[in-house]
Parts: sequence; structure tokens; C-alpha cells
Amino acid sequence: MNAEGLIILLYVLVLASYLGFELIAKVPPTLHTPLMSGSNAISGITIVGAILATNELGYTQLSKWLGMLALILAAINVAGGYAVTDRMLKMFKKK
Amino acid sequence: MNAEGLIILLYVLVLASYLGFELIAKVPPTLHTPLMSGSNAISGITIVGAILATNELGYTQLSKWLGMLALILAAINVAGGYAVTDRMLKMFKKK
Amino acid sequence: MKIGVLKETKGHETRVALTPDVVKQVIKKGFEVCVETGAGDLAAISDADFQAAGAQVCSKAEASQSDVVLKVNSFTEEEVAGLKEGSICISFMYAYTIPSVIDALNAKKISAFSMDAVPRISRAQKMDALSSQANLAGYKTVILGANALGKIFPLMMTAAGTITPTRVLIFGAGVAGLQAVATAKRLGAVVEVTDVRPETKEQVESLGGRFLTVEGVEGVKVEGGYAKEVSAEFLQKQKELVEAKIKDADLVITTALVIGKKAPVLVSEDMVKSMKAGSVIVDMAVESGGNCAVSEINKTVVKHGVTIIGESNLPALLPVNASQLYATNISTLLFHLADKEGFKWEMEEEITKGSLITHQGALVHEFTKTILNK
Amino acid sequence: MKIGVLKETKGHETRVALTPDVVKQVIKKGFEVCVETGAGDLAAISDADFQAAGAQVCSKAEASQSDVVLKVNSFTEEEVAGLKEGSICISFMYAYTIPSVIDALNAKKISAFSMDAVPRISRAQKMDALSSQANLAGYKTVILGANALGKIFPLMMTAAGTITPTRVLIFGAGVAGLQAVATAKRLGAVVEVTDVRPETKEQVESLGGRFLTVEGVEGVKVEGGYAKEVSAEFLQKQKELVEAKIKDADLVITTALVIGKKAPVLVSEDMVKSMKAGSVIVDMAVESGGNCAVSEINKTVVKHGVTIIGESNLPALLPVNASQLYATNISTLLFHLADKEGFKWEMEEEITKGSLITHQGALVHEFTKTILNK
Amino acid sequence: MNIYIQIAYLVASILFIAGIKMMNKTKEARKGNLVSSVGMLIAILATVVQVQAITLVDILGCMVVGSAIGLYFAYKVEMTEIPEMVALFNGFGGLASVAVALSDYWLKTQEQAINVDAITAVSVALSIFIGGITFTGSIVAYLKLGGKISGKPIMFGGQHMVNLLLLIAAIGLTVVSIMNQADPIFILILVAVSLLLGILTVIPIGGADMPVVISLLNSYSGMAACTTGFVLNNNVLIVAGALVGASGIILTQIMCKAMNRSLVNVLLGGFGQTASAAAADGPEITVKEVGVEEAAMLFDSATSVIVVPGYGMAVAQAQHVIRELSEQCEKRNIDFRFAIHPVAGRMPGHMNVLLAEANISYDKLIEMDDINDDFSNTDLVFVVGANDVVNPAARTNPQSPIFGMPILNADKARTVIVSKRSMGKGYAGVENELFGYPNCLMLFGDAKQTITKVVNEMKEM
Amino acid sequence: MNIYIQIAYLVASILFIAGIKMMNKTKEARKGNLVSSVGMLIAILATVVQVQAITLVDILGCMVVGSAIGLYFAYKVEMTEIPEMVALFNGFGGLASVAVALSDYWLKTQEQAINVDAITAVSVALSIFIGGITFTGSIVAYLKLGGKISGKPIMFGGQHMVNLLLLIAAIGLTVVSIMNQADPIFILILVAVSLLLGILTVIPIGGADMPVVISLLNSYSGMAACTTGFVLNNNVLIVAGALVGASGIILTQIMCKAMNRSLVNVLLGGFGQTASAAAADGPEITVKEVGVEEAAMLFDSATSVIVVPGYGMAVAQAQHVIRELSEQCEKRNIDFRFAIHPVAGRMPGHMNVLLAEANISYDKLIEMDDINDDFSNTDLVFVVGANDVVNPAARTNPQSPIFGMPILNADKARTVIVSKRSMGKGYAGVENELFGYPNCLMLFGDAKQTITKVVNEMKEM
Ligand SMILES: NC(=O)c1ccc[n+]([C@@H]2O[C@H](COP(=O)([O-])OP(=O)(O)OC[C@H]3O[C@@H](n4cnc5c(N)ncnc54)[C@H](OP(=O)(O)O)[C@@H]3O)[C@@H](O)[C@H]2O)c1
Ligand SMILES: NC(=O)c1ccc[n+]([C@@H]2O[C@H](COP(=O)([O-])OP(=O)(O)OC[C@H]3O[C@@H](n4cnc5c(N)ncnc54)[C@H](OP(=O)(O)O)[C@@H]3O)[C@@H](O)[C@H]2O)c1
Ligand SMILES: NC(=O)c1ccc[n+]([C@@H]2O[C@H](COP(=O)([O-])OP(=O)(O)OC[C@H]3O[C@@H](n4cnc5c(N)ncnc54)[C@H](O)[C@@H]3O)[C@@H](O)[C@H]2O)c1
Ligand SMILES: NC(=O)c1ccc[n+]([C@@H]2O[C@H](COP(=O)([O-])OP(=O)(O)OC[C@H]3O[C@@H](n4cnc5c(N)ncnc54)[C@H](O)[C@@H]3O)[C@@H](O)[C@H]2O)c1
Repeated sequence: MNAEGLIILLYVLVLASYLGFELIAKVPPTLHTPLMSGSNAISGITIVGAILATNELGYTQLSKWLGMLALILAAINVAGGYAVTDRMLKMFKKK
Repeated sequence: MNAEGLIILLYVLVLASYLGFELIAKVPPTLHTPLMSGSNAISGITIVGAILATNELGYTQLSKWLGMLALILAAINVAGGYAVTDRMLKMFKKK
Repeated sequence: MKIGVLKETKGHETRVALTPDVVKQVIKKGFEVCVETGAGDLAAISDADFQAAGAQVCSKAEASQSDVVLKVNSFTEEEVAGLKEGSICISFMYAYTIPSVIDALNAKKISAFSMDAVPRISRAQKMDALSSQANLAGYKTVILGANALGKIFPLMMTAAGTITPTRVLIFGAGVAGLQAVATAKRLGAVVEVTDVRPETKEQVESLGGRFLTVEGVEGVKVEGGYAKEVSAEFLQKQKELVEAKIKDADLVITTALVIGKKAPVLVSEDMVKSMKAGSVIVDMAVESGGNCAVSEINKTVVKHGVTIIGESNLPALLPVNASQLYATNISTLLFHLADKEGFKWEMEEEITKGSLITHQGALVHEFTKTILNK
Repeated sequence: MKIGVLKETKGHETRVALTPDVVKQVIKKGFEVCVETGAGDLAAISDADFQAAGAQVCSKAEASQSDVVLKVNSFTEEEVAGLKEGSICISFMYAYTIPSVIDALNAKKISAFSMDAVPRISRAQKMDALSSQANLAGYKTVILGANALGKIFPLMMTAAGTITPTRVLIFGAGVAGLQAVATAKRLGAVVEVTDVRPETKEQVESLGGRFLTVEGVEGVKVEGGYAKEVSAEFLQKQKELVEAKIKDADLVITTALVIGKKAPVLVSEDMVKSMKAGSVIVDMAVESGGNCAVSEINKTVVKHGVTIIGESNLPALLPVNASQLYATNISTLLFHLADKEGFKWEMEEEITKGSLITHQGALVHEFTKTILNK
Repeated sequence: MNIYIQIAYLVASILFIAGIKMMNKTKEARKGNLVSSVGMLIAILATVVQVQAITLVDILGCMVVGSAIGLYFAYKVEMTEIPEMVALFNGFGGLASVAVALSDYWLKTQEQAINVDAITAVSVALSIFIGGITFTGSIVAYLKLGGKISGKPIMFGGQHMVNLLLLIAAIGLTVVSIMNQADPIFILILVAVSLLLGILTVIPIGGADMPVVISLLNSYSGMAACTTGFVLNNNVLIVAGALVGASGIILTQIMCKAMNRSLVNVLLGGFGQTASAAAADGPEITVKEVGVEEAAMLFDSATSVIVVPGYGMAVAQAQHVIRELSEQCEKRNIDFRFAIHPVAGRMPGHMNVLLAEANISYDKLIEMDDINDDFSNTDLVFVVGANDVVNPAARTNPQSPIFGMPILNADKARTVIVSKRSMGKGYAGVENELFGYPNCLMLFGDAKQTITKVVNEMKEM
Repeated sequence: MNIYIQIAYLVASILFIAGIKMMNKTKEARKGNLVSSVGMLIAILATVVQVQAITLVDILGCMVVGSAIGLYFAYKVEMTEIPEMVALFNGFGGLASVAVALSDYWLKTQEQAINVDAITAVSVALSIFIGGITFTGSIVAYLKLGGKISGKPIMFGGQHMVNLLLLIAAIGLTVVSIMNQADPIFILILVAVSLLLGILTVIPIGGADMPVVISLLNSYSGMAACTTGFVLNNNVLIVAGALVGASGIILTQIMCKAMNRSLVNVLLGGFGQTASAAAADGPEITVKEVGVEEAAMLFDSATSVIVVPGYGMAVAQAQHVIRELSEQCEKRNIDFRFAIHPVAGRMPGHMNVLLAEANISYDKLIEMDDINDDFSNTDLVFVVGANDVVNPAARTNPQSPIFGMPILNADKARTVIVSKRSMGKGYAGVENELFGYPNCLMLFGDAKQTITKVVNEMKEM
């Protein structure tokens, strides 16, 4: 990656981080846990990387195996994360 | 500009816009006018473009003249904007 | 000019026309003041207090011989006899009730101003003794009722059980009625009010009282703040409404007066019978015939298990404040009519015209003339 | 078991030991109730009301012959004579003040419970007639004062001048004192309070009153909610503080009692002299000797221009509520001590022990014994 | 591009964000403005170092001239003229965007005769379009606010239709200009169309709505800067422009809400008339309305407040919320008292009863005679549902039925806010000319409800 | 990369942002989760379409296996075990980041034997470091929460020193590994160091602090994903990762504040013991505190509220602000009543006087006997400065001086909030075990002040 490319990624990083800060500033305490869980599911976005890493030929190579491991783990994180968050939030529904 | 470049700029645009929304959501009414004036000064960032546009040789060419016009106007916007905002905000200081 | 203040002679009266504070103001304006000995005794004002304020304390005869003589209650014929010919006197008069005194005044060419006749216009509010005294009366009527009642006003949840709040039903939301609402409400009662004037609803509610609205009937004409004409249908509906409510009331206060007329009977004997044993009625209109059919003037009677208080002179039960306010009212009128040089006699001026009863040997007051058919 | 209710015989008494509502509850528990004719008259309860509730209405003699006889005031010797041998009676007794009655009770082996001796523990609060009656007395004392005072309580800014609020000074912030604070405050007065127990400061302030804090002196020992020992220095400082304040007071209310002792004199004659003409003192402790040096029992006297009310039986002025609460208190005690089968006689149980005065021909109450040196 | 320059731009962007964030809080606002101006300085420096030495003089010259003009006006204007000034500056910003985009486009398509790619071309067109609207729109707003042209809405039939047609024309011109980059006529017409559209969207709007319009135009100028960023492929322009564009929209929406209008109305242009609360009859009194936020601000910045309660307070049962107001003021060490007129309300002592109920200390209630001289030294008088007792006609108009009645000199205070529901009359049934005085602001609505809102605003400050 | 794929990634990023924003509000939270999951789906689809047909099977296979496991656990766990589950998932996410970074690095440096540039190499190292800490840290948190290892802090001397050394080692290893990309040993040691560090930073932390730790580790896993984005030069990873990283930090800070700890402590690790509000003497009662925001939320979500006022309300003079609370509740159609205990306060009718002063309607005041059966059907009981009158010892403990006194059955309600200043006792001087009940939350502070804050929170909701 060249410096030019890094800079623009840094822009994205800075803006997204700032946005992350701003978004959470006023969340009510009841939602702390669901929010944590929900954003944990989002952090499973690594799955995108895992897919790309698995996109390898040749099972003999470590990078492939690592990719598959990553993919399984990330899939657990994503699927489980969203599902468990949803379960939690279902409970908040007004009787 | 190619599509790749556009996309990354769009990322920046989207994130910055979102951030703009979030930042303002809770501003007290007293600050509406100063905020408007202050962000107006920021919009004078066009001055960067104006400098680049003035960075031309040959006064015979329209682009140069336009650049200089832009530069003067943008400078008015920036200097005047910040100064007037500051004046306004000075008044908020408690006696 | 010399101002005389007489001691009141009417039974039960405790007020005095001027108080030391006001005497000081009167003297500051250049008048001389002379107060009959003992005039303030019942209002907790000693002769010494008056002297300290700059007044002379003198005999009745001497005070009567002043240029202007002030009193709370109207002058009696004997008192008029003591006055100087051509002098001026000011007091409550209710002139239409005392034709013989008027004749006496005219005989001596005395100019008499009546406090109750001061027109109730905005700029005369400071002279409005009717309001100032009615206001105190409104407070006192609740205190009297509370004192006579065998239960307490507020809701109270105690270890020995819950005491339900006293229900107070008030007839008439004039000055006195409104103050009664306020006072009863402060003490914690549940207050209901009935009146013929529709605008009183808002006023009552502004004090936390409930207004008994007569639904679906019109027929009340209001003129100058007074109900001029009330349709029979309205009165009937109102009566039905009240009959339902009075059964639950612990304390009933009636304040409905119609100036120059006998007070309307609002609480019939049947209604009294329908009330709970131990409840209390305070009839503020008892002097003009009473709003309650069975009230007796200046007496507290128990009828059908209901205590009925017919105190005719409520402000006299608050002599300190009542004198203070009356003194301000009467002195303000005096300052309006005269300065130390003498009276201005602006006969067309609204307040002068409204309050002057007799002048130069004649009855000049229109309203009194109408009532007395003179 | 049959419960008898006697008509009170003490002068000024208006209360009755049971009310129809409570009679219903007593009957529901399986007791029989028999009420002397006219017992409720002064509390606005007719014999018919009692009958409607299920009680028999009978003669004094018959009611006296019940298994348990209830009253408000202590039984007189004659009344004891009418009781059944070995029966049980409950009422206020203040046993240490009536040795002869105790002898009479013992002679007939009557077990007597005294309402004023019920221990003031949490679970006995529903039987605490001292509190329930003191509470009403606290309210009534303010109403009495307000009624006697020649001015109104609240601040009022009117066209005829401003009426300053009445200043009320209250001695003692027990149950009655606190209720007096609350009532005076609601009516709009400025209320100041003095007490020896430091914790009352917070309580007074919680009701909007101002507490006169004696600065820089300790010396009050509190035991079980009662001030046990007060240092002389404290009392001296308190007196100085109060002397300064009483001059401005319009209404003074004294509520300081010390059980089993003569009430402390808190308002000396000099203090009364220093007060404004027209002010009022209500002495709630007048029955135990009075907190005011010049108060007279059951009389309203005017001394040094100050009206001093010495009403000994304030709850009797609120017969409806006072009877209602007392009836709850006494019936709760009854249900605690007995069921329809008879009394449980758990002699070591705190409430039984605390309130039982005589039993099986002997004085068994410790405190009474100490005072009477028996 | 040099990496350090890029980093400088990134830093500038961060400073803009931080600056705007700080401007959210009264205490930090001024520092926020400073922070954002430092960001601007960094951005400018980072740009200037890139330029050729030979054009540096031109650039510095233009900047000095522009800054001088800007600073001159910024410090010269009266405080009351600031809104106009902001509008004017904003217009210049918009025009600058037009000029930059046009300059770049002209350079490439005309002078260097190369074909630019579609993305750049569209960006140029957008820059011109938005910048043009911003420029003329702001100028019109400037003129209206300054009273140089009438503040009244100027309307004609088919206005919306004309605007729509111009919009379509602008789109068409963009497409055509991209097709024929060699021919500059289309882009020049686009400039003209945008300028016209700017005028047309703002003239139908009344003077009272101008603040909203300026806020919106401010947002536009941010968007123009943003599109210029796309033209020049420059991140800091995109970030700063997008920030301003987005925050401006939100701010506009907030302001609209405060004025009870919808943003859609504003975006469509021609969102019409000022609400004018005319008196029912009698001599017309023109009043100035005030919103709850502004009222809250006035309280916040006062050092002394006198409340004049009247019958309306009783009707609204506003006494409790007034106590809350007093607590808010006392928190700010504002001297807060009540002036009690002897006949306020409908019975003697009416106000006393209610204020005592709300637990307001007796010390705070001052009689008319004792407080009447203090009004002239008071920053703010808050008249709550009182009318007759503050009617100056009692002093001045011998014809008035209340002539001769002593009144509270509320009109003598620096500012008067009157809380009442309408232009309804009081007990005496007479018009109150106080409401039309220059120092008097009307806060319409039920007293309890409006004061609750004011208190809430104050709590958030 | 295909432009459509890029746009899909952009859309996914926007959906993540929108989702998180929606999760700020109770009402929209569930929809927010859905929105963000749609974003995830889009991102996955956009990635899957890029892959070679031949590896598709592997990929789908792995995804199906992973998803199945994830869903199985998500639906199987008890509600009470959710925090552990989140920790576990989070750990997997961290490990996935490690694996992805390592995979890419291995592919390039070992299998393809090319030298990667410094930026990528540093990103890989960061990814491994943060991901590794996240993994083992989460696993430890999982075990502690699940009770599989002791929840007690495990501490040993020089812990901080060891952590610091490991950190330095990690930096050194990063540098060395970049220098010697051909030798994989350094990067593998880095993996080991990170895993170890993860364990060491979390074991000294007590079980009660685990929620904060999980939140922090969640933030770390976002950062790991973000650095992976740098490795793969992929925007959606950067945006999503940065969002989670930043929001996680803020969330952690908020949670710390709610628990009265500083974030610095947390970041340093070993931030020790639970604060326990122990009773002064007598049997220790462990209570749960609640903050004003959460209290406000509880009111907001209740359908029926009973207020139990006591002497503390009188002392605090909180009656007026309680009326405001009632207004807020009534606005939301919440059934709002007062349960008046006959001896609440210090004189008969004490509460009545004060509530009447605050203009609370008599209808709302319910006697003990009439309301005692309703508590069990009540969502929320708010005990304001009452103590003895709600002390269950009166029912259960014959030794207690208040035994036999009838009390309000506040403890029977679904939730009880108690507003008082401290664990101070009431008039009777006895401990109140209600405060330690599982359905009871303590809102410490002067009643007037705290309730004012609660009301303000509610106004903003
Ligand atoms: N105090 C006494 O003893 C007494 C007795 C009788 C008569 N008066 C007379 O009453 C008058 C008293 O003067 P004042 O200034 O107190 O009252 P006022 O002149 O009667 O004016 C009251 C004002 O309150 C406004 N209002 C009513 N409801 C409102 C609400 N819910 N929220 C906000 N505003 C509300 C009304 O305007 P909108 O309709 O526009 O809201 C009205 O103009 C004097 O003229 C006095 O002479 C007094
Ligand atoms: N009603 C009567 O007639 C009467 C008469 C005498 C005695 N009593 C007795 O008094 C008791 C009444 O019970 P209760 O529940 O009302 O009161 P309580 O049991 O005395 O408890 C009052 C509580 O209020 C809290 N508190 C004090 N100031 C506060 C403030 N500013 N803000 C918030 N909380 C505050 C105190 O806790 P913190 O210190 O932790 O804040 C205290 O625990 C009963 O035991 C009753 O028997 C009643
Ligand atoms: N200066 C002023 O502006 C001023 C001052 C004081 C009073 N006022 C006005 O004067 C008027 C009368 O005041 P007042 O206190 O002398 O009243 P009042 O004593 O004459 O009458 C008392 C009330 O009784 C009511 N009433 C009459 N017949 C009734 C019936 N059958 N049933 C029920 N209620 C009945 C009346 O409507 C009135 O409200 C009011 O409008 C008052 O506002 C004006
Ligand atoms: N069940 C309960 O828990 C319960 C019920 C009711 C009362 N109490 C307590 O009983 C106590 C006494 O109540 P009470 O109403 O019977 O009081 P009381 O009638 O015995 O005395 C009235 C007040 O006078 C005060 N006093 C005494 N000497 C004084 C002096 N020289 N100057 C000023 N004040 C003086 C006392 O401190 C007391 O506050 C209080 O602590 C009260 O809280 C407890």
C-alpha cells in the first residue's frame, strides 16, 4: 500500500471512529448490553476478510487453513451475535 | 477521476455528512446563529480550491481571473466569517 | 381642615375608621386629626398609639365638631345631631336603608359621602371598602365554619384511620366567595362553588375550587360585573344541582348579595333538613335577609342538627386588618375629594358623584333616590 | 362477650368511645355491643345510627353491666360502682392522677386498661390514642387561635394595602406541635418553633416551619423519643431566644408536656406583657398546669392585652373525627387483648403489660406505682 | 501529492469536526470557533506551500485583500446587523465555489482543450449550480434583512412552475455541457440559470423566515464546497463541505421546528408568510413574537428578573412552573423577584395565595410601591397573564377606563416578555399598547405550557 | 475491484452506522439490529460473488458450519448466560481477525515469498496483537462469568511489570518481523505473546467488573477488524471496525462511570474489586444501585407506578418535583398513584399535608389497606425517603422492634426503586432488608435532587 492510499484510509478511519463516538454518547443504560452485543456482531465483519482468505486453492497451505478457521469463527460471531442480540431486544418490547 | 477514486471519496462524503448530522443534533438554540456563522466560515474551505485555481500563470486567461475572484471572495468568507462568529460568541461570556 | 374620628357605637363593632399609620399620612397632607377617646380600643389600638401618630385624642362632642367626621358604620340620628352644621361626614351608609338619617343630615346641610357607594371603577379600587371588607369576611367565614365544625378540613391518613376531607359548598363567587374558596382550599377542604355569573367558573378554578356548572341553560345577563337578570329556568336547574350536592357538604357558606335588594334565598329549610347532622352553614348575607331560610341575624342556631351561623358583621371579627384596610380606603377617598384647603366639589367627577349622598340640604344620590322613590 | 359503651359525663366532653363504623367491626368479630342512649349525641351520632350499625341502645345501668365497658375519659367512682364485679374497663385514665378510682376498681376486682398507657411502639401505633387525639388537638389549636385573632394569617397584597402574615410561635414539636405547624403554615402564617429535642428541627423544617436553634449549647438527652434531661444552660439560652421572638408573635401555641409531671412554664407573665396588644396564646398544656404562667383552665382570659385560651379538652371540639379515631384506637386494643371467647391475659406481652393498670384487685402498672409511691 | 500536505489536510479536517462539536456547548463555543479557524489556517498553509513561487504574490495579494475586507466588515457591523453579514459572507463563499469550479473547468476544457471525465464534469456542474443558488439567494436574503428591499414576500403566479422548469433546464444543461465540452456556452448558461434560481427561491420568503433561509443557504454553500472537492479530488474540501452541508441541514430543521414550519416547505421555496398576530379590533398593535428558546436565552443572559403575575397565571395554574423558573434563575445567580400588583387577579390577595401554594418565599414578593422604581434597572420583566395591571394607558390615556389606576412600570424595563394566549384583553376590556412597545416581546400560548418549555430549554443550557 | 462491489460495501457501511444509531433508542433497537445484520449480509454477498467458483464450496461450507454453531448457541443459552455468550462470540471474532491477518501474511511472505510493505506489515502485526488479546481475554471473561473459573480477581506480584514487558516484546517482535519477513517465527511468537497478554490483563479483574471488560474487548475486536481492513485495503472493514472500536470505548467509559471507576484503570488492567455499598453494621446487605438515567428508563417503560413517600420526602421537600414526575408519567399514560402509609413521616397526615401543598389530587392518594393488594400487579414502586413503612421485617422478624406494624407491600412489586441518601436507617433504627432484595434498586442521593434529574431525563426521552 502506498502513502496516498493510506491517507485516504486514515480519513475513513478517523471519520468512522468519530462517528462511533458520537453515536453512542447518549445511549440509555438498559441498552448497554444489547448494544455491546450488537456491535460485537458488527465486528464480525472480519468475515469479509476471512472469505477472501479462504478464497485460496490448495488445502496444503497454512493460509488456506487459517482462512477457513477464520471463516468459521467469524461466522459464529456474526450469526450468533446477531441472533443473541435480537433475543435480548425482543424482551424489551412493551407488554 | 476513476470509479475507484470516486468510491473512496464517497466514503469520506458519507461519513462526514453523517458526522455533521450527529454533531448538531443537540445544539442549544442560543448557539444556532453562532453555529451557523461558524460553519459558514468553514464552508470557506473553498479557499483551498481558489488558491489552487489562482496557481496559474498568464493573466490573460479566464481561469486565472476566476481563481483570483474566487480567492478574494473565499478570503472574505473565511476571515469575515470567523471574526464575526467570534464577536458573537464573545457576547455570551457572562458579565 | 380638621378631621374627626368617632368611636363606633353599633353593637359588635370593633373597627375604627382611621389607624395610627393612616393618621400619620393624613397629618402629612396638612390635615388635623382628632380621635374620640377609646375609638381604637377594640381594634387593639390605644389612645396613646393615636397620640404617638400625631392625632389629638378628645371627647365625642369635640370630635363630632370637626370639619370632616369619619366613621365605619353609618351615622345615627343622635350622632348627626352632634355634627357641625354644613360639615362633611364619610362612612358606610347604605343610604337607601336609613331615610330618617338622610333627613337629619339634610336638615343640618351636612354633605355625606358613603363608602359603599364609591363606584367600582379601576381607579377607585383603593377606595373600595366593600371589596376590602368582603375579602376579610370571606376569610373569616371559613375560620368561623372550621371552628364550629366537629371535624378537620384536610384529608389525613393516620394510623387510626383515614379522615376524609371536609366538603365545603360555597354560594356566590364574588370577592368574599373567592377568598372563602382560597382559604378553605388552603386548609385542605374539597371546595365546590355555585354562582350565576358564568365567568366565575374560571375564577373559581384558578383557586383550585370546583365549579358547579349548570349545563345547557343560558339566561344570565351580566352588566358591570353584576348579574342583572337570571332566568327562572337557570335558577331551577341550579337549585336541583345544589340540592344534590348539599347533602354531602360539611360546611356551607353563602355569600350571594344583590345590592339594594333582599338577598336571594338559596338554602331552603328542606335543604337544611337534607344535610348531615353536625354540618355547619355560615350565612354571610344574613344582614340583608339571609341566603339561608332559617338563619338568624347575629345568632348561631342549631336547626335540624345543622349549626347555622348568622354573623352580620364578619369584618368586625378581624378588627386589626379590617380597620387598617378601611382606613386606607376612607383616607384615599378623602384625599381624592379634598386637600387641606378644603373640598373640591367636582360634582360631575365620577367618584364624587357616585359617593355623595346628601349635599346642601338635599338627597343628591341617584340610586338612593330611585330606591327610596324620592 | 358484651361490650358496653357509656355516655361521657365529664363537662365539655363531646366524644364517644365507639362510632357506628367501628361498632360494625366489633360485632363482626363476634362481640355484642350495647351503647348508652344519647352517648353519641354530641358527636352527631344518633341512637338510631348505633342501632343501624347493630348495637343495642340501652340505659346507663345496663351498659355498665357489660363484660367490657369502654369510655373516653376515665371512669369516676360512681361509674365504677355501676360496673360488674370482675369485669373489664378501658378508657383514658392517667391513672397516677386518680388514686381513689384505682381503689374503687380494685375493690370490685375490675381489670382496667388505660389508653394513655399503651406503649408507643411501632406495632401499637394503631392503638395510640394519645397521638390520634394530640394530632387533632394540634389542628384545632390553630383554628382556635385563628378565630380569636383580630387579623388574618396569610400575606395579602391588596388595593387597600398589604396585610403582613401572622407570625405564629409554637412551643414543642411533638405530634400536636407538628400538626399545628402544618396547619398554621397552610393557612399562610410564618411559623417559628422551639423545642428541646434537636431532631425536631428537621421535622419542623420538613413542614415549612422555622426552627429556633439554640446555638452552641448541648445538654439535651433524648430517650425513647422523649427529652429526658435538659441542662439548665440550654433552658436559659432557649428562654433568651424565645423572649426576643415572642415580642413579634401574633399567635403563640404551647404544646410542651412532660408525662406524669406538671407541664414546664415556658411563657412567663413578663413574656406575656412583652407581647403586642391583640395577640393570642393558646395553651395546650393547661390541664397539666399550663405552659403559660397566666393561663386558666377552660377559660379564655385577656391579660395585658393578650387573649389567653386555656381549653383543656381540644379533641372534644372535633367530636366527629376525635371519636372516629379514638374508636379505632380502643377497638384495636380490644381486638389485641381479646377475642369473642374472652381476654387472653398474656401478662408478659408488651402492650398488655404496658396498658393494664389494675387486675384482680391490685394495682399492677409499674409507672403508676412509682408515681403514686405504691 | 505530498504526504505531509495530505496529513495536514487530515489534521485540518479533524480540527473542523472538533470545532463544530465544541460549538455545541455554550462554554466551549468560542474555543470551538478558534479550533476550527486553526484548522482553516493549516489547510491554507498546506495549500499555499504547494503553489508555484511565481503565483504566490497573486495569491497572497488576493488573500490579503479578501481578508481585509472580511475583517473590516466583521468588526464594523452593528451587532444587530450580524445576520445580514453572515448572509453576505455566505453568498461570497457560494460564488467562490462557482468561480473555482468554473476556473478548473475552463482551464481544462477551454484553455487546455482536454475532455474531462464525467465524474469531474458532473461535479463542476453541481458546484456551479449549488454555488450559484447560494450566491444570489444569500444576496437577496442580505438585502431583505438589511431592509434594502422590502421584507415582504414577493410572489407571482406559477412561481413553483418556473422554479421547476429552471431546475429541469439546469439538469439538461449539465448533460449537454458534458457532451459538448468544447463549447462553453452551456456551462455559462448554467451559471445564469443557477443565479436566477437563487433569486427566485428566496424572494417569496418573508423577512421573518430569513434566519432559516440563511441556515439553509449555508448548508448549500457547504455542499458547493464539497462538490468542488470532487472537482479537485481534495479530501479536506469534501470533509469540511460535507460537515457544513449536513450540519446546516440539521440546523435548518431544528430552526424550522422551533418556528413550526416544515423543512419540505423551506426546500420547495416560497414558504411564505410571517405569522402576524394582529389585535382583534381597536387600533392595530403590531407586536413582536418571541419563541421559547429565545425567551430562555433572555432569561439566561439577564442579571435581574421581575415576574409580574396576573389573572392569567391563576387561570393557567402556572405558579408551580414559575417556581421552577425561579429555581433555574437562582441557579444562575439571577436576581429573581415578583412584583405583586394590589389588584392582580380577581380577588384581593389572589396572587399571594397561589404563589404561597407554590412555596415561593414571602421575601420574594414585593409590593407595587416598593418595586416600581426598580423596573428601570431591571434587565427582564416577565409578565405572566397580567394585562390591565401593566397597561401604560392607566398613566397616559385619560379616556381609558383604567386611567388613574396605579400600575406596575413593567414597560420601563430593558426587555419585557409577556406570556399570554392571544391578544385577548384583560378584565377592563381595553387594549394594551405595552404589547407593541419596542422593548416588549410576546410569548403566546398557555402560560403553564409555554413556561414549562422555557424551563426545559434553560435546563439544557 | 468491481465498482458495484464497492458500492455494496459502502451501503453496508451506511447500514452499520444506521443500525448502531437505531440501537440507541429502546423502541428502535431491535430494528437497528436487523438493519445492521442486513448490512452484514450485503457485505458478505458482495464478497462471496468475488470468489473463485472452485473455493465457493469451502467458503459456503465454513459459513454454514460457523453460522449453525453460532445460531445454536444463540438460541440455546439461558437468558442469564447471555453475557458469557457475548464474550465467547467476541473472542471468536478476535481470533478470526488474527487468523485472517496471519493467513494473508503467510500467503504473501511464506507461500508467495514476497516482501510486503511496511504499512501492511504493521497492520498485520496490530491485527494479530489486538485480535490475540481479544481472543484470550474474552475466553477468560467467558470462563469467569460462567463460573467455570473463580470470579475472584487472581493477582500476583509484578503483574503490571509483566504486562509492560510483554507489550514491549510485542513491539520489538513487530519490528523484527518486518525486517525478517522470510522467517515466520517472530510473527508466531507475537501471536503467543498476544494470547498471553490477553489472559494476563483479564485474570486480575473481578467477576462484577466483567461487563466492562467485555465491552472493552468488544471495542478491541472492532479495532482488530479495522486493522485487518488495512491489511486487505478494504473500506468496509475499516468503517465497521472503527465504528465498533470507537463506540465500544465510549460504551466502556459510560459503563465505568455508572460503576464509578475510571477508564484508565480498566485500560491498565487489574482494576480490581467491586465497590460494595455495605451497610454500616448489622447483617451486611448487598444492594444494587441504579443511576438516574436507568431510573428514568424504568419509569418510561412501566405501565403502573406507585409512589411510597416517607419522611425523607418531607426532609428533602421533594413533593413538588414528585408532582412533576407524576406529570411526566401521566403524559405517557402510566397509571400513577401514591400509597400513603398511616405513619409515614413524623406526624399523622404528614404526607397528606405535603402532597396537598404540591397540588396532588386527593384521588391519587390511596390508603394502605386499599392499595396493599395492588403492589403485586405493579410494575414499579418508587419509595421516596421511606424506610420503616416498607420494611418487610415487620412481617417476618418477630425480634424486630417494628414487628407487627402493618407495612406497605412494596417488595411485592416487579421492581422497586428506593430514593434515599445512604444506607441510613429510619425512625425505628433498624436495617431494611428490602434494599437487598433482587427486585430492589437503590437510587442514592437527596430525593429532591435525584428526582429532579430523573424528571429531566424523562423529559428528554
Ligand atoms: N384583584 C381584585 O380584587 C380584582 C377584583 C375584580 C377585578 N379586578 C380587575 O382584574 C384585573 C386584574 O388585572 P390582571 O393584569 O391580573 O389580569 P387581566 O388584566 O384580567 O389580564 C389577564 C390576562 O391573562 C391572560 N390569560 C388568561 N388565561 C391565560 C392563560 N391560561 N395563560 C396565559 N395567559 C392567560 C389573558 O390574555 P389572553 O386571553 O390573551 O391569554 C388576559 O389578558 C384588573 O383590571 C383589576 O381591576 C381585580
Ligand atoms: N407518622 C407519625 O405519626 C409518626 C410519628 C412518630 C414516629 N413515626 C415513625 O416514623 C417512621 C416513619 O417511616 P418512614 O418510612 O416515613 O420514614 P423513616 O423510616 O424514618 O425513614 C426515612 C428515610 O428517609 C431517608 N431520608 C432522609 N432525608 C432524606 C433526603 N433528603 N432524601 C432522601 N431520603 C432521605 C432516610 O434515609 P437516609 O438517611 O439514607 O437518606 C430514612 O431512612 C415510622 O417508623 C413511624 O413509626 C411516625
Ligand atoms: N374594582 C373592581 O374592578 C372590582 C372590585 C371588586 C369587585 N368587583 C366585581 O364586583 C362584582 C361583585 O363582587 P362582590 O363581591 O361585591 O359580589 P356580591 O357580594 O355582590 O355578590 C356575591 C356573588 O354572589 C353571586 N350570586 C348572586 N345571586 C346568586 C345566586 N342566586 N346563586 C349563586 N350566586 C349568586 C354573584 O354573582 C356574586 O358573584 C364582581 O364581578 C367583582 O369582580 C370589581
Ligand atoms: N409510635 C411512635 O413511634 C410514636 C407515635 C407518636 C409519638 N411518638 C413520639 O413521641 C414523642 C413525644 O410526642 P408527643 O406529641 O406525645 O409529645 P409531648 O406531648 O409529650 O411533648 C410535646 C413536645 O414538647 C417538647 N418539650 C418538652 N419540654 C420542652 C421545653 N422546655 N421547651 C420546648 N419544648 C419542650 C417535647 O420535646 C415534645 O416535642 C415524639 O418523639 C414523637 O415522635 C412516637
